[in-house]
Amino acid sequence: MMRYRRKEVFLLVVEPVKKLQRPLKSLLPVLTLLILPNLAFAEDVLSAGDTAWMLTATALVLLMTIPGLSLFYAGMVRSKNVLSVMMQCFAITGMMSILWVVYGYSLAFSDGGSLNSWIGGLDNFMLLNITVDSLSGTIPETVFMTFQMTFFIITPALIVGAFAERMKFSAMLWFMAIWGTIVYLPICHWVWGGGWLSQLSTGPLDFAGGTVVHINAAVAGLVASVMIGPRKGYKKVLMAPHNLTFTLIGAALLWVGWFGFNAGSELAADGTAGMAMAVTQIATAMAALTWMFVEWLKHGKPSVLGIASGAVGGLVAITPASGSVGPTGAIVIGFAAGVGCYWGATVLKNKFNYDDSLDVFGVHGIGGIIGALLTGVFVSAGLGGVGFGEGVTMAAQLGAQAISVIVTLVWSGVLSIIILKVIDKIIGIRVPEEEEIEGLDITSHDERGYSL
Amino acid sequence: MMRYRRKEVFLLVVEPVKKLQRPLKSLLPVLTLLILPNLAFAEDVLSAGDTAWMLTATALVLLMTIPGLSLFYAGMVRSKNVLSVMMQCFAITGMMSILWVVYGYSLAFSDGGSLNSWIGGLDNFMLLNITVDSLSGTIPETVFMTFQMTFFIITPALIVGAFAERMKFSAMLWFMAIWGTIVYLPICHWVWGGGWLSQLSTGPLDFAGGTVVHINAAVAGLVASVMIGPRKGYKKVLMAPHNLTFTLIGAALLWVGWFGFNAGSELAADGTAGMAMAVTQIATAMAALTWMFVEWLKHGKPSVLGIASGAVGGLVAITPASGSVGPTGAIVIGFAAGVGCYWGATVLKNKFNYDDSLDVFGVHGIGGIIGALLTGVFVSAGLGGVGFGEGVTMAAQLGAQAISVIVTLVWSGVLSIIILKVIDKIIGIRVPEEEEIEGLDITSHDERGYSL
Amino acid sequence: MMRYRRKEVFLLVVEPVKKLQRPLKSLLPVLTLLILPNLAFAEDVLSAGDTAWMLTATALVLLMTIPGLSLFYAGMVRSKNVLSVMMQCFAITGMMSILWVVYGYSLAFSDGGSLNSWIGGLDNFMLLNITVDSLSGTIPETVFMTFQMTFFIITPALIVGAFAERMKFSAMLWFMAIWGTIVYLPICHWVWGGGWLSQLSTGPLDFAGGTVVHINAAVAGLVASVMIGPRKGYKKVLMAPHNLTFTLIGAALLWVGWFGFNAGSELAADGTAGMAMAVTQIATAMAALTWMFVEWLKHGKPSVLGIASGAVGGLVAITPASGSVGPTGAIVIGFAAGVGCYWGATVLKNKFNYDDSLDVFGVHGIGGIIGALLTGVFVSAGLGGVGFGEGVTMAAQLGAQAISVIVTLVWSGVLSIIILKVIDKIIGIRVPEEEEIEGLDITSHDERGYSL
Amino acid sequence: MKMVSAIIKPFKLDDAREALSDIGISGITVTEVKGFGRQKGHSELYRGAEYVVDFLPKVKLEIAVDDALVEKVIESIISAAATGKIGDGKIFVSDLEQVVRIRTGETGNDAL
Amino acid sequence: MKMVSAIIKPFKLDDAREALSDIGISGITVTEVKGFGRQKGHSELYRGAEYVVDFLPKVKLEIAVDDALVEKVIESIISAAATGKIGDGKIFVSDLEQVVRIRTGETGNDAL
Amino acid sequence: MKMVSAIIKPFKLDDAREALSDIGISGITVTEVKGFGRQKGHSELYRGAEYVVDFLPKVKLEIAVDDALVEKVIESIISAAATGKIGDGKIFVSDLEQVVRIRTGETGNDAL
Ligand SMILES: Nc1ncnc2c1ncn2[C@@H]1O[C@H](COP(=O)(O)OP(=O)(O)O)[C@@H](O)[C@H]1O
Ligand SMILES: Nc1ncnc2c1ncn2[C@@H]1O[C@H](COP(=O)(O)OP(=O)(O)O)[C@@H](O)[C@H]1O
Ligand SMILES: Nc1ncnc2c1ncn2[C@@H]1O[C@H](COP(=O)(O)OP(=O)(O)O)[C@@H](O)[C@H]1O
Repeated sequence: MMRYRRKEVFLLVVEPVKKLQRPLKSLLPVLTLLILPNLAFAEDVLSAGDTAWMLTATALVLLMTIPGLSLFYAGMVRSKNVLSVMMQCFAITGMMSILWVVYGYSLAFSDGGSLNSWIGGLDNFMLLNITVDSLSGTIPETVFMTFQMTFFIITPALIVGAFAERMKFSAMLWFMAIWGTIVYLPICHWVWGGGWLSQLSTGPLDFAGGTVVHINAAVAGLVASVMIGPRKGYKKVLMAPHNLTFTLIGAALLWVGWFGFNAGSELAADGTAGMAMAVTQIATAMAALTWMFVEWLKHGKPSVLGIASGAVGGLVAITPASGSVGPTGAIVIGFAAGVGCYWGATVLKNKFNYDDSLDVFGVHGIGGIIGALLTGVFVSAGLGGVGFGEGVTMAAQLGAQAISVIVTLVWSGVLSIIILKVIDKIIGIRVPEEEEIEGLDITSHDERGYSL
Repeated sequence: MMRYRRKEVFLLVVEPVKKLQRPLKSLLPVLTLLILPNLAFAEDVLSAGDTAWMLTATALVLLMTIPGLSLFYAGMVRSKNVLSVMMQCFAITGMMSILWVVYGYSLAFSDGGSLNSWIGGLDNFMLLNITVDSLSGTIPETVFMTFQMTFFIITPALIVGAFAERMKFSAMLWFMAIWGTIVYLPICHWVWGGGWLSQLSTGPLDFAGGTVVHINAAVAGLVASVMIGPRKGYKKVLMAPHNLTFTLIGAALLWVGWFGFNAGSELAADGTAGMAMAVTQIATAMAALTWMFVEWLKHGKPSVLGIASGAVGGLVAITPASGSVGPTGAIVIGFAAGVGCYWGATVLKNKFNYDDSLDVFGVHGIGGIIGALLTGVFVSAGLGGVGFGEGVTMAAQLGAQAISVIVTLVWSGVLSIIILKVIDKIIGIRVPEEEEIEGLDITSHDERGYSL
Repeated sequence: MMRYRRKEVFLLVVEPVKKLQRPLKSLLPVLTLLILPNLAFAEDVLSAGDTAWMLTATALVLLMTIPGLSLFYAGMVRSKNVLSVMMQCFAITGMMSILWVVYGYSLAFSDGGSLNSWIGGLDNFMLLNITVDSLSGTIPETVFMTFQMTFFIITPALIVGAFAERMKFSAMLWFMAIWGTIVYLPICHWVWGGGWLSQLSTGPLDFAGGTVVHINAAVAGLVASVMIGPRKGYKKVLMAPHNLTFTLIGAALLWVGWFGFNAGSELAADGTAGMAMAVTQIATAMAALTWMFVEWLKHGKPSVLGIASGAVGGLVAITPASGSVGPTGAIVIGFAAGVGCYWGATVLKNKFNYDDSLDVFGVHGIGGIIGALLTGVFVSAGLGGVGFGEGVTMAAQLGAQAISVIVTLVWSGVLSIIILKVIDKIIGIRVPEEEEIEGLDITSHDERGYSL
Repeated sequence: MKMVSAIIKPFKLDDAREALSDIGISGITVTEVKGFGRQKGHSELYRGAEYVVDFLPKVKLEIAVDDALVEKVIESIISAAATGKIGDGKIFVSDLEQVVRIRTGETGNDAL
Repeated sequence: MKMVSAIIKPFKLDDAREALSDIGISGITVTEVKGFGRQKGHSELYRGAEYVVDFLPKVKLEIAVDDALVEKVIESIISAAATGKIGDGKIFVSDLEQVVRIRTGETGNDAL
Repeated sequence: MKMVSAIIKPFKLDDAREALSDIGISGITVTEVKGFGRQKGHSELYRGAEYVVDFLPKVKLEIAVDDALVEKVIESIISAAATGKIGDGKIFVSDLEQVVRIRTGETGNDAL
């Protein structure tokens, strides 16, 4: 995906021609001569079709966080904490939106001048210079901005699952605000905003955010779950999901909304968007089935939590690949994600004994890494993908993928540790033990989830 | 927004040119001469992109009522009445749809001839004269008609919250049918259908329905809650929301669906729709945070019900403004809505001691008024808006906004009183006390919400 | 709807002209001469607007199954089986997706050569020959493929309701895989893929799947419910829906998603799509109200389960008609569906005493048959429809409709019996009695729905 | 000591609790129960199938009291919970041999 | 009077109630409880973590009866609720000193 | 035989059950109840309306035991459930006249 707003004259010329080709494809030979003189000075032209899709895609990504992710997570905690996780997702939605408007969009996507390899500038501080008529490619810049905002919302919201049932609400807000600013915005700029990762000779492929969103969030979650420590009674008392109907519905809404996430990342309603949607569906289905069958084989029964987790793992894994691979790649990626995320959530976690409450790392971390790496394989035209860039080998591409994974792991991991340490020093990151026992709904929010 | 179906020759000529500009912008200088002779006789031309967005927007607005509003409200009542509010929303959806088809659309949007300042005509009675090929601007008239139908559905559904847990189901249906007919249709015609409000020299700005929908419904709700009287035990027994997870999910679906409501009101997939979506997101986020922080300051804890109510308040307030203001306006409107609706639901109601069960007036009334008035301020180009009309001052615009608010308050208030009085005389508006105690689910519908 | 991918030269020429007409309608007289020579060799041209709508429609149809249908069904079973029905819907979503990719799409929509009257070929086995650039009409073939996939998902998922609370999970998977392959794929090919039904001199009209989807699923469900036998305690113990809030929300999501199902079946964002959405809304509203009032009259109270069932009945009945009838037809069809499905679920079932747990036949079977037949009536231009084909009389059309209904009833009925018999022989189709008593959630999936 | 158990209508719970407070009773244990009795249940209707649900939601109050207080407790419950309509419920009194406060280990009347 | 409490399997509730009706018992109070006993619970599996849930859903019936009826009540509960499988439950009988009908203030056998 | 009923804090249930197992008690019936007592409830806040909710979730354990075991049972519950904070709960002991195992019809101590 080319998210970097095209400003060079070259693109300005090419783009309208490309778009015009659609309705006018067959007119071109005849009209080219007439048109060209004008095109040389033309600006981007709005496509109502692309805009229609991107308005929809933006709504779909918001649907992923609230209600999707909220429900997915809410169902997995104990009933005394159900509101707390939903509240966290909702408050994050509000807060990240405002931060995005104030400086987030600008730092991620505007031109950072001499610092542009590292971070964007402040030209769009408070969305200055964005008007009703501003375009980004063939869609209004407002739409591009809002679409990207939804990514800035869901990424921190994903982290919530790792420290669910024990983190202080105020500390959570501080963490997300700072993490979003110093971890997410730079990485987003590096990958999609024209920063250094996108300028490597062989750039890593991350169509819809495998690294920026999922690995990024997963590492932060892992760090947080370790630093905050396990829930009281972890591995001793029953911490079964209190409402798996919510978890399944949440997974379903994530699935539906993810079409906006992946196919929307094309920023247009075209063949690539279509293929992105198709492979998203295929990989997700495959991963859901795979987890289900693996569990069935190993434990004798297929479970709702399993199939839902598998679906989410598949969605994560296809995310970076969705603009590059074909159906075959999607099936393999889905299969690998099903197996890998199952292993992440059931084996890996138990081996290292951290309490990543809702398996953010097991699903988004492992799924994200699998997807990022396999993108480097299945982009190959021979395997049904769109093909490597000019002169790029599979090894080179795999290397680029690995670099982007490692950079994300390190950057997000190290900074998350520092941020949490500081917040813990100043206000503390964990609720007192009695509050944890009584449940965060009553103690942090003076409310109860259900009085049926 | 220009909802009035363009029929004048002038518009017929201008519109296609405007639309054609998109794909053909740069061709225009060359082609104008060739095209113009044809355009003089041209009809509106369908835009697949605009149609795609409006089909989606229509689905999104339906999503607001069912399931969105149903869940939002259902969660706030006691468990013995959960089905009754959902049933009311659903039945209203059915009934208003049919009334819209029979005469609603016609009275609101067709030409009323000599009475056109007051009410539309009967040209489209039973949707006569609307065919597969009828256009309304660049979209099929069927889509325009269905989109508007969803507004006719959600407005009465909003009122339900004010008299929840005690109104007779049959009386509720009668009230909505009559209120929709003699209150909503005229106001809708005045503002969007070419009636007198839209013909004022300085017309009030109401992009997506701050007056027509929200203030209108809120006043009716206030009147109904006062006339029906408080719930038995009001302020004495615990009337806590029985399922705040539903309320939060409902608010989330309202938020997502509202993109269709606001950005859909542009009736096209263009820059204005994009900005409408962006400011909707911004104001909502801001209002949600504001309510949360105000509550946190005043009561020591942020709550789920608070943040959800704030979000809805923000959505309401940005509604009239969404096509006119920019991001700065959205932030201020969101902030004002957060504070104002908080005050409306927690202070105002207690002061006057009416039992507006789910704070329809506190949220939709106060939010709607704040939004309507601030639209008159932030439309100013200097404040990032699209600018006042030719020769209009801020004072004049504010005056127009105030007029539309007052007209709505009076018209809806007075007529609601009369309608309720009449219905109360004939069939009674409140269920018997024992039924209220036992709960409406069993007594009005022979069903129970949950048997877990 | 024309789902058959156009490959003939004739269509290739006509189609682009039709699409070009939109932006270029008024240019045509002038430009035709210039364009025509090129068009003769032109391929299909992608429309961003149509693609935008179809991406959305695909997401909407997925929304129907998960979460919509899952919730609709989940709410109606007893709480001990809530996960089992949701799990079935979700697992079906995964499995059918993969089967569709492997051979389903190919057998349904690719050219079957000499067997083409009966079944498609294997040209698109594993989606071979479908690339990012493949078009199907004006949309990417990937989008067409995924859209059709969602139909292949929801059809078996509908069947689940008939044998809910007692079927073995493994047997259910086998049944769906085989049924989808030997029942659905041929019928789909016959009606939409160029098979024999579509080649009749008077072809049956089935715009969005009244026969292929609803009658087809309903008969299979009826057969399954009879062969598996009634639930233990049927008609003796209380088998009330355990969570009608879910059922209503599910119905609401079905309603919203169905816009994608019906208006999406046009495969374009145009006037027909607009009318399809409008009539869907109208018929659904009418059917919901009708069921509600009939129940009110007969039993004294309107119910949530009733109005929700009525809505679904209306959605089913308008499905085959949605591209052919006008508002009047929609109202009548909605009314007939309301009465008919009410009768199907409350009278018919009791008369024959089968235990179709969630009334799949009563709602989808009866509704589907009503819709299929009335389509043959209300397509009449005199009744507001798009009119009969050249030289076709109402009697002839009704005959064609009846044929398609009967063919579906017989094909699906007979094969379902055989498939179930075989599966029963090999692995058994019903869970042991103690498992049924304890509930499938614990016994089949080792999970509980709620621990509130 | 005696254990007084009262089955009452749910919406009378608050009144009963207040009435008991007024006579100095501070400890009550409440259970949600379903009652079958003379009072007729409601019917529920699902797609034409009518179920007569003959259990009714009730709450059970359990109050351990000193023998001397039993009569007062019974009276105050009756005064608070009686509506005069069928289904108001019952009060059962049984003997308690021992009461212990878990926190302190106190027993007998001290533990109440 | 005696209070007969029976812990039985939930799906036997209807049978038990009918059996009790048959011998003229019209008042019953039912509570949903969880039982630990010899009967083994099920295991639940969540993302690889297996929990053995050893409480089982049961219902408790409480029936206040005249002394003379105790045996009949016990028999009819046994006949209705026994499946012969482990976990069928228990019946406990204790003495009731007093019964009061809230609606009327009647006491003793009249209150039943 | 005696019926020992203990009202304890919900999160102490597992500890209590284990402690009882340790002294050989295998049968327990557990009910979710709400307790009013000295322990203060929490307040809930909904749109500015503050409700003081003074019932607290508790669980009730009912254990039928042979007379000889009563003291041990009480001690082990106290040791498992006491936190020393207000609201730890109570133990009530009353007499049981009869116990029957439904499955077998056994009575008395054999039925436990
Ligand atoms: N014999 C009994 N044993 C236990 N509980 C009883 C008995 N009789 C009645 N109850 C309880 O008391 C409640 C009210 O009894 P009911 O006969 O309906 O009315 P009333 O209390 O006015 O006589 C019942 O719902 C049931 O819970
Ligand atoms: N000593 C006891 N005290 C209280 N309740 C008991 C006791 N023993 C058993 N129960 C209850 O009886 C139920 C059935 O007991 P269990 O030992 O499983 O089977 P059985 O009744 O066949 O002996 C338990 O689930 C529990 O609720
Ligand atoms: N007199 C009583 N009768 C019945 N239950 C009681 C009585 N007193 C207390 N309880 C129960 O015991 C619980 C704990 O009592 P409380 O007074 O809060 O603290 P403590 O047990 O420390 O004295 C209460 O919530 C209630 O359920």
